[in-house]
Amino acid sequence: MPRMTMIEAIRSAMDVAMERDPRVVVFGEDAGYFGGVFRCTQGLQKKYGKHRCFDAPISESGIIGTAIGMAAYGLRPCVEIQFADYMFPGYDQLTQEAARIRYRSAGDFTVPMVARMPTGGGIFGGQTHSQSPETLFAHIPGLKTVIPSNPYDAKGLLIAAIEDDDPVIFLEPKRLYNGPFDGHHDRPVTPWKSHELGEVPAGHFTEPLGRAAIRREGRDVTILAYGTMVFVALAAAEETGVDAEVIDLRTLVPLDLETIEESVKKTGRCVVVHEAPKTCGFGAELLALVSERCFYHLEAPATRVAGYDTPYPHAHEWHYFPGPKRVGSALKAVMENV
Amino acid sequence: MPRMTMIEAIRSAMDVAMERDPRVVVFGEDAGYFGGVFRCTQGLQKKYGKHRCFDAPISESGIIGTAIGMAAYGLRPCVEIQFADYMFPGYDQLTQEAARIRYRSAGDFTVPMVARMPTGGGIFGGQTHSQSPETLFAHIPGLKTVIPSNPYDAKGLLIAAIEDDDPVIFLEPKRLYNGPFDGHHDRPVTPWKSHELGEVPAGHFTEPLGRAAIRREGRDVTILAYGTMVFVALAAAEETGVDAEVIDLRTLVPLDLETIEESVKKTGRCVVVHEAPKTCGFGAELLALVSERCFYHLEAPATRVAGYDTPYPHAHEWHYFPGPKRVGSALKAVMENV
Amino acid sequence: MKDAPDQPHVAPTLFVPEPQCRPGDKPDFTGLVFPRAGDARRPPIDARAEDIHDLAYSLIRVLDDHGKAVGPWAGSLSDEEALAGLRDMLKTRAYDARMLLAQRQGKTSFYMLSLGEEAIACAFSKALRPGDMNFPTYRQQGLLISSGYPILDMMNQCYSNAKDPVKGRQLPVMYSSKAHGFFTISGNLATQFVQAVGWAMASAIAGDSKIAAGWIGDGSTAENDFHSALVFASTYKAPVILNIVNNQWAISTFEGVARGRAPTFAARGIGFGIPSLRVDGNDYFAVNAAARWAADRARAGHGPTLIEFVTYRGGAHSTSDDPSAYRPKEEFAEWPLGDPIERLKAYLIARKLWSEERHVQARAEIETEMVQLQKEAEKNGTLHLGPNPSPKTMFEDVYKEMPPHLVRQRQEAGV
Amino acid sequence: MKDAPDQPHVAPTLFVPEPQCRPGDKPDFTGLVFPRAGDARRPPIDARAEDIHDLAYSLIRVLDDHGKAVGPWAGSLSDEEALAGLRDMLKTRAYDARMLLAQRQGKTSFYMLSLGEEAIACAFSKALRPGDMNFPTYRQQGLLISSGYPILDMMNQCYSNAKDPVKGRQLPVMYSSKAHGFFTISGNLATQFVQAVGWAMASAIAGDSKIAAGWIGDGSTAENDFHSALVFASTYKAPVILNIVNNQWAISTFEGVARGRAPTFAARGIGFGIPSLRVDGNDYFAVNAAARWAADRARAGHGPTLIEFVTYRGGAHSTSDDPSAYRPKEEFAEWPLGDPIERLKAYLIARKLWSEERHVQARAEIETEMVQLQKEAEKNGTLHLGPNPSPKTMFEDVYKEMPPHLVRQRQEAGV
Ligand SMILES: Cc1ncc(C[n+]2csc(CCOP(=O)(O)OP(=O)(O)O)c2C)c(N)n1
Ligand SMILES: Cc1ncc(C[n+]2csc(CCOP(=O)(O)OP(=O)(O)O)c2C)c(N)n1
Ligand SMILES: [Mg+2]
Ligand SMILES: [Mg+2]
Repeated sequence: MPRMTMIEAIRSAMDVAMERDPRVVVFGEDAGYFGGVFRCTQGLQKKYGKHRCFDAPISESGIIGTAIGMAAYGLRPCVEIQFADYMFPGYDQLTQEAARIRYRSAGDFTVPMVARMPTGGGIFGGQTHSQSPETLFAHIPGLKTVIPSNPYDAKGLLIAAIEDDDPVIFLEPKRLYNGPFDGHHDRPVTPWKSHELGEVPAGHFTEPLGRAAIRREGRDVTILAYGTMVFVALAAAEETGVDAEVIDLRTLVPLDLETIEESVKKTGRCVVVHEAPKTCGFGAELLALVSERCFYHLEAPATRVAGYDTPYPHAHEWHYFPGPKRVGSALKAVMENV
Repeated sequence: MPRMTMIEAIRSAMDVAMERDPRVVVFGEDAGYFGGVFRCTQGLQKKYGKHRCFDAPISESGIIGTAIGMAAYGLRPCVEIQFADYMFPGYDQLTQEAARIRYRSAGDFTVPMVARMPTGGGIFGGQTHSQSPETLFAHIPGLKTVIPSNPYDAKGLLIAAIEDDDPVIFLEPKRLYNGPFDGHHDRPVTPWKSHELGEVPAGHFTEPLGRAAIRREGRDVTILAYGTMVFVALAAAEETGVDAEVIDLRTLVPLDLETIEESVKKTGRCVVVHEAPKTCGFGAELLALVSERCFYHLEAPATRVAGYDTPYPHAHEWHYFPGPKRVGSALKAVMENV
Repeated sequence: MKDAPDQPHVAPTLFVPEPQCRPGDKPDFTGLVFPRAGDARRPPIDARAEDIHDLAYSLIRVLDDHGKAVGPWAGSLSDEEALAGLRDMLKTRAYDARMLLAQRQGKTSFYMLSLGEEAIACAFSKALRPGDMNFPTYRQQGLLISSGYPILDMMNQCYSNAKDPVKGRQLPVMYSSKAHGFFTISGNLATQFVQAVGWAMASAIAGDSKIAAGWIGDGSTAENDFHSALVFASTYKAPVILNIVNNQWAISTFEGVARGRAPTFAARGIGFGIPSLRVDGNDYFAVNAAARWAADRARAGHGPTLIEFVTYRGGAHSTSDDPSAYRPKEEFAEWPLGDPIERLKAYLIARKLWSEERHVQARAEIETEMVQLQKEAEKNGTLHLGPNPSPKTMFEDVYKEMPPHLVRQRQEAGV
Repeated sequence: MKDAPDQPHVAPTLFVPEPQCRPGDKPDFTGLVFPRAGDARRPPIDARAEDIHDLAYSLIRVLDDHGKAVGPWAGSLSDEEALAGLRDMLKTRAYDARMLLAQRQGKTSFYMLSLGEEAIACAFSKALRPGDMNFPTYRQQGLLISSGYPILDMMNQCYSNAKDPVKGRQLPVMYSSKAHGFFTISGNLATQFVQAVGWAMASAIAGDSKIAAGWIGDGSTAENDFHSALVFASTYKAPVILNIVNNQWAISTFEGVARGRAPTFAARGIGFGIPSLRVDGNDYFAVNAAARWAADRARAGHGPTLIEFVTYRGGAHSTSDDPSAYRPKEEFAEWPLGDPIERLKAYLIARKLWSEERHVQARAEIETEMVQLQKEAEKNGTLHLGPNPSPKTMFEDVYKEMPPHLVRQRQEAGV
């Protein structure tokens, strides 16, 4: 099987989808001729023509708004928002329009579209190239929210998202584009080429939305993570020697609650890790669910390791980032609580 | 002391603030000559002149964006967004700009402004006049989020918000404008005139941001609520006979965690009620905090009664609304769990 | 509505525009100078935007004060079409009146009239073909009525009853009909304008000859998505008609607050290189002729057209509004562009195709039809008394397949 | 950059604009026809917008090919001012070069040049007075340098070091200085444009004579907040200058994608009744004269002015970008409006105020000064080696007072 970086896998997903279905169109800022600032759409314009892959004006509301119109017409737009931080001008169109058109028209109109956007920190991007806004999507009925952590999933989930009949937010953890970053910013990153999840089928395949993956089986504590934090969680488990079960959620809405519940009931402990600010982050929902559904199995309070409730700072990136040390402390703390 | 409806109290707050401080300006869609679709700004243009209270073009981004500029200049804009559902076009300016200007400039520039907006359902407003987006603000570092439940608080908190040096989101539960609605939509509503919280000082006073109020003391279970749900919670407590302590949060950020913790540790049980969709609603944060901090005191899982994860429907308003019956069932359930 | 004469700007004051008249004032439209019917030129459909800037400041009018259709924009309609147009407008007005009454009687929560603006939607729809798509606001019910959408279904929607096509989920008047080229209405202003452009781009991408029409009110042009619509339409030459309905008011706010210092809304298109027309919106002929011109342009691959239709909002903004608080009651009656129904009627009478008697008769027939339909609709239910769609439908259509968390919530709700 | 000749629009295709040249092509600016220096007329500052539409399609130029300042817009600068302008531009360019190098050496994360665009910010700032406020983008470092902001502080900011005025919180180049009339830069494009209008409205409300200047790039005019800025500026006659820097590129996207079918960006102002100028951005004199005209207008209560400055982005978009992937390398050298430094230099030499020798010497002096400052800045720290501001500052300034949850989080962080 070919080895791909996450960028290549994402590109391959769009390529496969465009090849199979003429209704699939791709556009975004710098996404046409140049192929996107992260090069995810490179080569697609050349292969499929300017009318199926093109540069958009710098207008996120226009990108989402026209994509909605295209989807209502019958196309399947897969648009790129240059950074998740820049989806905010299009947030009205995403949450008040795309999310509700099937509902408000009782299925008369539908919006099969994907909005891809790089998310998360770790590249010294400062407060406007580092945010993790997943909770702002997960709260909105009608949207699905997907966040892969590796090339294999990225391709399989993106094809599934494009083929899905509902609007899907596809968050790409930019710190994982080139390798499974575990939070040790002072060490070289393994490239995807030497990681088994870098093995990606060349052709069509899908990973279903709504299913988590267990990245590491363990008996002592369940770590719920997604995106970049999956590898941070794995590193923390190795480094602390805590026998943690690491669950990669992959899709936040719909959520694979079954897998979560089963694991937490087994381990009796739970740590949630995310990069977004703590207050009202997706971890709040996970803790609420765990406390509602696994209360009688819990041996210690479930806890969160998250970004602080401050903007994402530039110089203090590694203080802000919930790295393996912070996750490790949480693991140890949750094991001490009896 | 004069008796006021919530609308009168809000109007009086702006009046007092404008009278005392020439830097306070008020504008919004229909907020000038006409005085706002809910009449909250009625009379202010006449009293303070067109340059201090005026109609804005229908552009929420423009309203928030210009308010930011005004605040940076040194004024204290208090703007009206006609419905919270319509703040979304201004969400970028609120969350990416207003919220972060003090931080990103290290205090060189600040944004003392208030964005008032009617929130919540109960008036057959359908999906675009009923939403409760508080979690979308509470998640954003740099914003304060306030939601009063009665005329007295509305006035005291609004003056405090206008005098605050940071941007404040001021959510007005529109179903409470005229009286303490308890969710029994088939019964007449008590007007504020006959409710003690309708007694509001005519002049200047403030209620501090960040402090909850205990609306009913109780021993069995803590109900955390805010806005419209405060009266629903009180009704549910009365009707079920469960001796619930009802806490009116009043400010979501900063949150009065102390009062919450103390109460939950005392009662050992907790039910959170809100109207916003459940997933990633503010209730998730409250449950997470309760489970993190009161775990060893909990005798039953803390639970949520919330809006469903669907758009707010028109005809099924009273099925969607978390009324006293649903809250009552949750109270009974949490009391049964031992 | 014209601005009051420029306030001399003396510091310290912010300039705040004000309408000419407020309650208590005598309506005064002397500031509004409208060209005569027939005066505006009619360029070829492949005219370059830069060669027709004048049309953004002029006013395309066909029906003159004597019931004649005059000038280069006349002639787009046969006698049968004109007669059908009158009937469409009468129906729209009668429908509105019935539903307003129904709301007043507590049979539903809300209603919005298109009183005085009927010509715009009714005449525009005749320039479209099956498969074309409107992205309307809440004031284009005339599009549905004039294109034969069942009024019974409209009533069912307004009542949120058991047969409501959108299952009680939307406020009254928020119709949706793909089959009738009517995109599901949103409560969020202006969002549909750029969606229309996207739909038109899709048609071009697909190699289709279908076109889209976006609709927006004067006040809503201030919204940001007005801009994104013009940007994308201009850049990609989308086959779309971008309609601004300038009915002088946005709830209590006069049109000058959105328009600012530009003399017209049509002028907004100039800076985008989009051909822009300003049209008498109370003139069924002018509306239809401009719409056809723009539709032909779009279909021939010449790209978008922006049209400002000038009219007057005859009624309250909605049933939640009372305009007597902010504008003189008599303005509507004195509106210089008249009543669209009266003007088309005068034309038909002048051509001996119609008479006062037939008019009275037609109105009575339509009224009877409406009452009949209303009875039928009320058999299907009304908002508060029901029957309404089953509450379990509340959980449907959020997604194509109901995800587990919604299944759970539906079960908890016991429906 | 001009559009390639209109593609005949044959269904089925979407029209997608393309630049004239791509890598491998010979640069070709034949499509760009610029008026000669001195040709554009200079209306009085109280000119009505509708009487000067032509200036939105023209190009105000003062410095001609022979180093002469000609025409009605000449004469706004004394010899001393022109000499100071040259120095400001040289400093800006030298500063940029040093910081680019510093980034390449890994001393910071990121940098953005203003190469080729120096005249715009440097000459504009001279039309402002203390207390006026710019709302800049990341490419107006010239505003700070030309108004005497300490370059050392700029370097400290770029290094996120212990003396960074914004405490390491922002990307390099995201300066803030209220004292120097420079609003804190945002990473989110276009948001500042409407904030500038709000600031100007506040000045008018307060009865103040201060004015604001908003800045935006060609590509960013497509953002929705460009619209809200124009709407509010027009409606309230805000004392603001709205500057569009058209440097032909928005990262890899040529300006035609934002501009669409309009011939210029300045034309966008016409539909709002805002006087709009198009100005040679590489002409220090023209920039200054246009800025003064607009500033005088604003101060006299005549309201906003929109200005498009035409220039060319000489460098990469940022240090994260490699333009050789999307445009011919030689374009900058062949840009028909030349290099702003060379043009002002030629003027000064023609007037015998300057010479090649003094130019070489000035550059050397400035270079030495920059190296000196850089050494000093590096003593305060660099991004990765530190020292940086204490991590505890991360929790400060989120709010005026640190709320309890942040106090807790800071304690947990152990800082
Ligand atoms: C984003 C948004 N902001 C505000 C509103 C509230 N609102 C509903 S209709 C309206 C006035 C619209 O006026 P106009 O565009 O002129 O249309 P008209 O009602 O005159 O047809 C306003 C402010 C809304 N629905 N959506
Ligand atoms: C809202 C938003 N969308 C996208 C971006 C990413 N971005 C940063 S700069 C840029 C190009 C801007 O081009 P232009 O406005 O022409 O300014 P220039 O860089 O040429 O000075 C883009 C797309 C952003 N910063 N903010
Ligand atoms: Mg209107
Ligand atoms: Mg540019």
